[in-house]
Amino acid sequence: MIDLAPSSTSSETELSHRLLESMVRIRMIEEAIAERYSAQQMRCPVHLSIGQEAASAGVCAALRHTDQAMSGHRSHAHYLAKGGNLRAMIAELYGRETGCCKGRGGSMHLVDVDAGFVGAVPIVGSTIPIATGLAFADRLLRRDRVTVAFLGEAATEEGVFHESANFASLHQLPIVYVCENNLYSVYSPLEVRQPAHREVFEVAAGHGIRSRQIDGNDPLAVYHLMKESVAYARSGEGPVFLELKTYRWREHCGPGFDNHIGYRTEAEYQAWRERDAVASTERRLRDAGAYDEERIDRHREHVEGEIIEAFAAAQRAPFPAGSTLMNHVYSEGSHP
Amino acid sequence: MIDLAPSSTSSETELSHRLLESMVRIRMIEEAIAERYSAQQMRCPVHLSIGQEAASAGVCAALRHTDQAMSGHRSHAHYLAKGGNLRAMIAELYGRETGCCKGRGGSMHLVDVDAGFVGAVPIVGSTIPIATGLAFADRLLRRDRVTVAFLGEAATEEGVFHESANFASLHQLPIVYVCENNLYSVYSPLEVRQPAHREVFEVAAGHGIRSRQIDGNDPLAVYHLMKESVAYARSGEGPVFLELKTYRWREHCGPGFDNHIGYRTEAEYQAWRERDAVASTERRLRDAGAYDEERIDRHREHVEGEIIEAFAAAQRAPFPAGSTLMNHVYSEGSHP
Amino acid sequence: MSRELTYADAIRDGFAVAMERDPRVLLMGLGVPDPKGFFGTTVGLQQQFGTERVMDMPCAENGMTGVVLGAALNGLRPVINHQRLDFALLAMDPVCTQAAKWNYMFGGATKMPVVFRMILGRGWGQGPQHSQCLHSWFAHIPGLKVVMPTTPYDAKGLLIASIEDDNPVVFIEHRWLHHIKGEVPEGHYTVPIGPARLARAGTDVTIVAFSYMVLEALEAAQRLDSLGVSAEVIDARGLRPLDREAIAASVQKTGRLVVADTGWGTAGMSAEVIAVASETSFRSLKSAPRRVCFPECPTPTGPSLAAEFYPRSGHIVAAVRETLDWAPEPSDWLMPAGIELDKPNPAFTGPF
Amino acid sequence: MSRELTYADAIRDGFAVAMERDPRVLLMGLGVPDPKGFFGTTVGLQQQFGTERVMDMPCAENGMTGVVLGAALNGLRPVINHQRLDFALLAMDPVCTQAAKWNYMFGGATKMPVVFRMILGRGWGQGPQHSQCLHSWFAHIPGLKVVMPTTPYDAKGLLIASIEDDNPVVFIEHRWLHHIKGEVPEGHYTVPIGPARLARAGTDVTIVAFSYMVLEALEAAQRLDSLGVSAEVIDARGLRPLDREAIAASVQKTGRLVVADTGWGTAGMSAEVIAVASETSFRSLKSAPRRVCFPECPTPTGPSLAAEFYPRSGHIVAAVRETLDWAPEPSDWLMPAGIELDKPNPAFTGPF
Ligand SMILES: Cc1ncc(C[n+]2csc(CCOP(=O)(O)OP(=O)(O)O)c2C)c(N)n1
Ligand SMILES: Cc1ncc(C[n+]2csc(CCOP(=O)(O)OP(=O)(O)O)c2C)c(N)n1
Ligand SMILES: [Mg+2]
Ligand SMILES: [Mg+2]
Repeated sequence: MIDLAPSSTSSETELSHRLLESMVRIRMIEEAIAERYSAQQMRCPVHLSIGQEAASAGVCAALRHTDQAMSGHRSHAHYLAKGGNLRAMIAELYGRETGCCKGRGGSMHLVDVDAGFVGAVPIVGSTIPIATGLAFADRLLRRDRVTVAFLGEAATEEGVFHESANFASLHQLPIVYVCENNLYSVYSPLEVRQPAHREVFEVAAGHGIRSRQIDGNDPLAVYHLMKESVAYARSGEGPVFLELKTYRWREHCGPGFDNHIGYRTEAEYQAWRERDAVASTERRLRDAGAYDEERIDRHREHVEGEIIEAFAAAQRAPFPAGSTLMNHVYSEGSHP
Repeated sequence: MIDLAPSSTSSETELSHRLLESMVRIRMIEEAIAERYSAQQMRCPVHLSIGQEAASAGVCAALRHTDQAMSGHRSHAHYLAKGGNLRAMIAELYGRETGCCKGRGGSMHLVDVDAGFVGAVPIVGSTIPIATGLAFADRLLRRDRVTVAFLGEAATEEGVFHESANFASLHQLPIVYVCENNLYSVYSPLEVRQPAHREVFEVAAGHGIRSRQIDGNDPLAVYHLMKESVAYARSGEGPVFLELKTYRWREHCGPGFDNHIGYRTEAEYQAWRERDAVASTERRLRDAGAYDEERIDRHREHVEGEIIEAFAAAQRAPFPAGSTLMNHVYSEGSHP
Repeated sequence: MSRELTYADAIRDGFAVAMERDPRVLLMGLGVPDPKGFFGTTVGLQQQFGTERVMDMPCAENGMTGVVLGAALNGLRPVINHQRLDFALLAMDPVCTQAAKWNYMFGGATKMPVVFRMILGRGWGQGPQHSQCLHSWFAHIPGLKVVMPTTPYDAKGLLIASIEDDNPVVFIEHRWLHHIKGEVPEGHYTVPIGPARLARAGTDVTIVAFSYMVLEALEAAQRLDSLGVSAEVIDARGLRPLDREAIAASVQKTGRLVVADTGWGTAGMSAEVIAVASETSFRSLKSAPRRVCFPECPTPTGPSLAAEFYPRSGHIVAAVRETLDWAPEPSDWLMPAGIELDKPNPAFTGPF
Repeated sequence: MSRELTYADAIRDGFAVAMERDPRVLLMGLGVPDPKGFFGTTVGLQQQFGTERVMDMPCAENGMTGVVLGAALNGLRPVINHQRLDFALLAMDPVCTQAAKWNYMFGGATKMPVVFRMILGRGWGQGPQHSQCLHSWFAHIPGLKVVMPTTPYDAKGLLIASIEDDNPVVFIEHRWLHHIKGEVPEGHYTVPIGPARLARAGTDVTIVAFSYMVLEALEAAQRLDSLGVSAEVIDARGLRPLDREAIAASVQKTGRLVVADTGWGTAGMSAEVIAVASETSFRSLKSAPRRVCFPECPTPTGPSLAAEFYPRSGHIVAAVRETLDWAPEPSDWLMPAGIELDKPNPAFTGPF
């Protein structure tokens, strides 16, 4: 895993390269999943983040390793950016015993507690209060830690988002709600779900929470805003809500493209492709004469190796034995 | 029942008298309940609105008879102000067959469909989306009707309030959310439930809803703001949220006073007693030399008669027979 | 006129018929007008009936369920659609504390004609949070009606009956029934809510099955045939009211009972059926009744564990052996060769 | 040392002991620090343990339940308190879809030591929305543990055991038990989650009862004594896991079974107990088992209907008669003279 925490002396150039590396890694892994999905061996729904990598990369680069994060159904990128174990994730998609959930969770239930990725679940909104509870415990136990709750814009429609925001605002909890607004919930556009006359981040602001909206495809901007937000939350000033405007390239669930089925236009898709964060970060660096092509090429090679290795290991790994079906229903032993 | 809809020519003086009559009637009925409660014959929880009458009076005076309203656990005043049948309400408190729910509901479940009071339930927040659905149906069916959802400030903490507000804002529904902020939820003050750095009405504003805060103990001001709000909602411009600041004089549930038990101060209570809407409306009229004392005295007498009659009728009325226990589980007959 | 339709098409047809007959019928739900037509069950309905009657909604199950209750009070007949039953858990208050009780607690003053449609997920990694079969919860609540049709014919007929009922009805489909084909008449007809369906007559043992498990029960009945056992299969398509008479009559005829449910056993419908049989037909029972249910753990996601998790026809056969006091036969539980157990049918490709 | 405490005081004592032993234990809930002490069960705890460990919360059951799950993940041991079970219906997702499944679905990577405390309302017009007894719903869900203590001793012991358990536990109290007195030792002790309690030994019929109905069952057993019938009463204080062995052993001894539940029958715990007895002890059963449950309607509010609604000891006696094939005796159902059926005890005055 690449260490994304920039040293305090790192220049913008160094930072850009690190963010680029993070995004490229996520993209390559997601594309590898997409490619191999049709073999029908990853037998679970997958929700890819291709097109949205700048959010995860920028947000997690501003976190400490000890900080925590939670997510929903579309969590691969969050898990990876937070430092979740790649092999355990791929094995989990293949339903193997070596998966991060021992084959019991699948793509929609990633977890890597050691990396501070405390869990993801596919019920929209359900991890928002749980993440709020992580921050609440940290506050009570006087821990120096910030929690990130990743969510989609549809999750802000669930009442539980508001209940969580109110509680976080009331207790000034060290949490940052990171909302990737990709304009859709499955096939449903924002306009059938939220009023056009107000922005997503304004709803959060109503709770007395510091709220900001930003281009979610600009990793540097995301990073800087997040850095400031984390510092704010960490210092005890209260929670922050960030709306990152972005776009998912592929279908909601599964490996393919689906612009042809009619819920969104090819033109809209193309306009967002133009705003590809990987390409634009490269371009920005190149234009400034600062692009270290060799470094990124080496990185790509490295990730390619990681990917081949992770998929191979997953496919070699055993399935959990049927006899273990009833394991882990309860945590063994009780306290004390 | 007194007709509260002011004729278009009615002066402020006339209006003030009508509002005063409405408040006096509610107060007298609630006090009659409180007085008789200790006889232990109204065998259900009762949540009295004494001290908060200006809200119901002002709000309902701005409605048409055909408009609709819903409420929660503290609904007597709303039911009465909307024109709900007094005898049916008192009989319901006594658990009689002649009650508005045939003895199946009690104080927390008032209903008078003919008066446009479509129901009240004691699960905090639960009627908010239902009222929103009333308005939604009216909109779809092109009916010229406005719905009022009465709620306490604690109900704005429930996620379902936000889900409803978002939907109403999205579809510009003809609904007015009337929130009586009496500073407490049972014994819990606002500061343990909502952040001090934002007001209740601001949360609603976050949904892109027209939101206003006002002195809930000033019936005239409530009436005028409500009049304007109803016109706005009726014209299709969208929902409105009103926060009426007020105070409950007696205990949360039951007939007594409970300032001595320690969750609020006697001083706070006394300060709000000074702001009694009945007394101040009288005073205002008197100061302007416009108070029709005889009219109000006559009104008091009339209401006293109504009350005596309603309680007597309730106590005379039969209890529902045990053999009817299973009636009404399902609505008879299906469509078409 | 009758024709072969899939279950999904039968649902679609049921909606179209109900909506055509009654302009007050309204469909709401996340993705109801989506291009894939909600697993094919709503295809073309928005085009036919307009955006006001076939509508998407915010991702807010609790609030939106309350909204349809209000809409029903004011004269509409809404159907709220959930792609998974799990999502409806956010709406237990409006479904069970509100809708189920309003008619009673207001002494008949209000009416709530509303259908809560929920789909049970299964297979292809649906896992712990997309496959909960909690139909028994709803069956536990007086004031609700609950149905789980198995055949395309019943799907359409019960859907129309549910929409036309003046009470709240929970209408539950199993995802693995959507591709099943069967005879479905055109136009309007209803199947009454309550009565069970005799899916197969028999004399030696009664198998009461719910939803998808009716298919497994029928397969089991065939296997039992070759063992010389005549199994009667009852499709308990109505959970509330439950057809106690049909259960009693069958058990009184066969003397043996196996219940196959697509859900957990503890305090579930399988327990209820055994309780009903014990209460009504104790003297007829020749042996201990048996249940075939989910193991008492959450649904695992991976295919190896999911295959172990879901009960199959073989489990029913094995349970019948027990009711006959026959020795267990390990081959009953053999995984069927060539069938991928996390796919509803061979043509399926993931993801869901 | 042991002394007589009320059930409410036993709960309070259990909290104090658990909180003193473990600084991670935290109480949260609407009104937990209220001046009346949450029906007397939390009196003085905030003074003793501070505002950070005994805290009020916003009126937001769904979100706050999620919050305590997160707090548990990060090392606390929270108890979330609901004055009525009905309010917890807003939190079915975090309780049943999240807490119950996290340990399993993450392969043991996460632990959720949390107690969901819920009180069943009854009497004085609690009515349809403040008296729902939905313990069976929770018992239906693998991954949860569910207890319903009846005695003060068990209330304290099971509360401490629930708090010290590393799994989510649903702890359910009946409002009419709070004033009951019994021996309660001082200091720390636990009652294991699962095993039933033999409330009364007998030989002729087994009465399995839940929560408050144990008291009615004991009264019924006394009345049966005078009829020459020796009733064994089992207090099924553990619903999940359910003590199948205790039920089987008793039924195998007595041969007759009546189940008395404080809730609805259909797909409820009463059905489960009958199913367990039928599965495990079919050959021992001498007659059809019987259930004594709520009638299948919402709880009415008014006293005349509520009196009709709630089953009493007489209903249990009548059910036992049926298991003995005795003729029905109308006097069984007589309303007890001088007792106001909507009050938990004669000293009570309304409102709740
Ligand atoms: C409570 C709930 N309702 C509905 C769903 C179905 N569902 C799965 S993903 C999804 C879309 C959520 O959209 P958003 O939060 O914007 O995230 P995105 O998929 O765009 O990343 C929906 C509605 C669900 N999983 N949970
Ligand atoms: C969902 C739910 N949670 C908790 C309660 C308990 N409860 C009854 S009334 C009440 C207070 C509500 O306060 P507010 O909405 O401000 O209304 P007020 O009583 O002040 O008029 C509470 C918490 C409930 N009835 N429903
Ligand atoms: Mg989205
Ligand atoms: Mg209040």
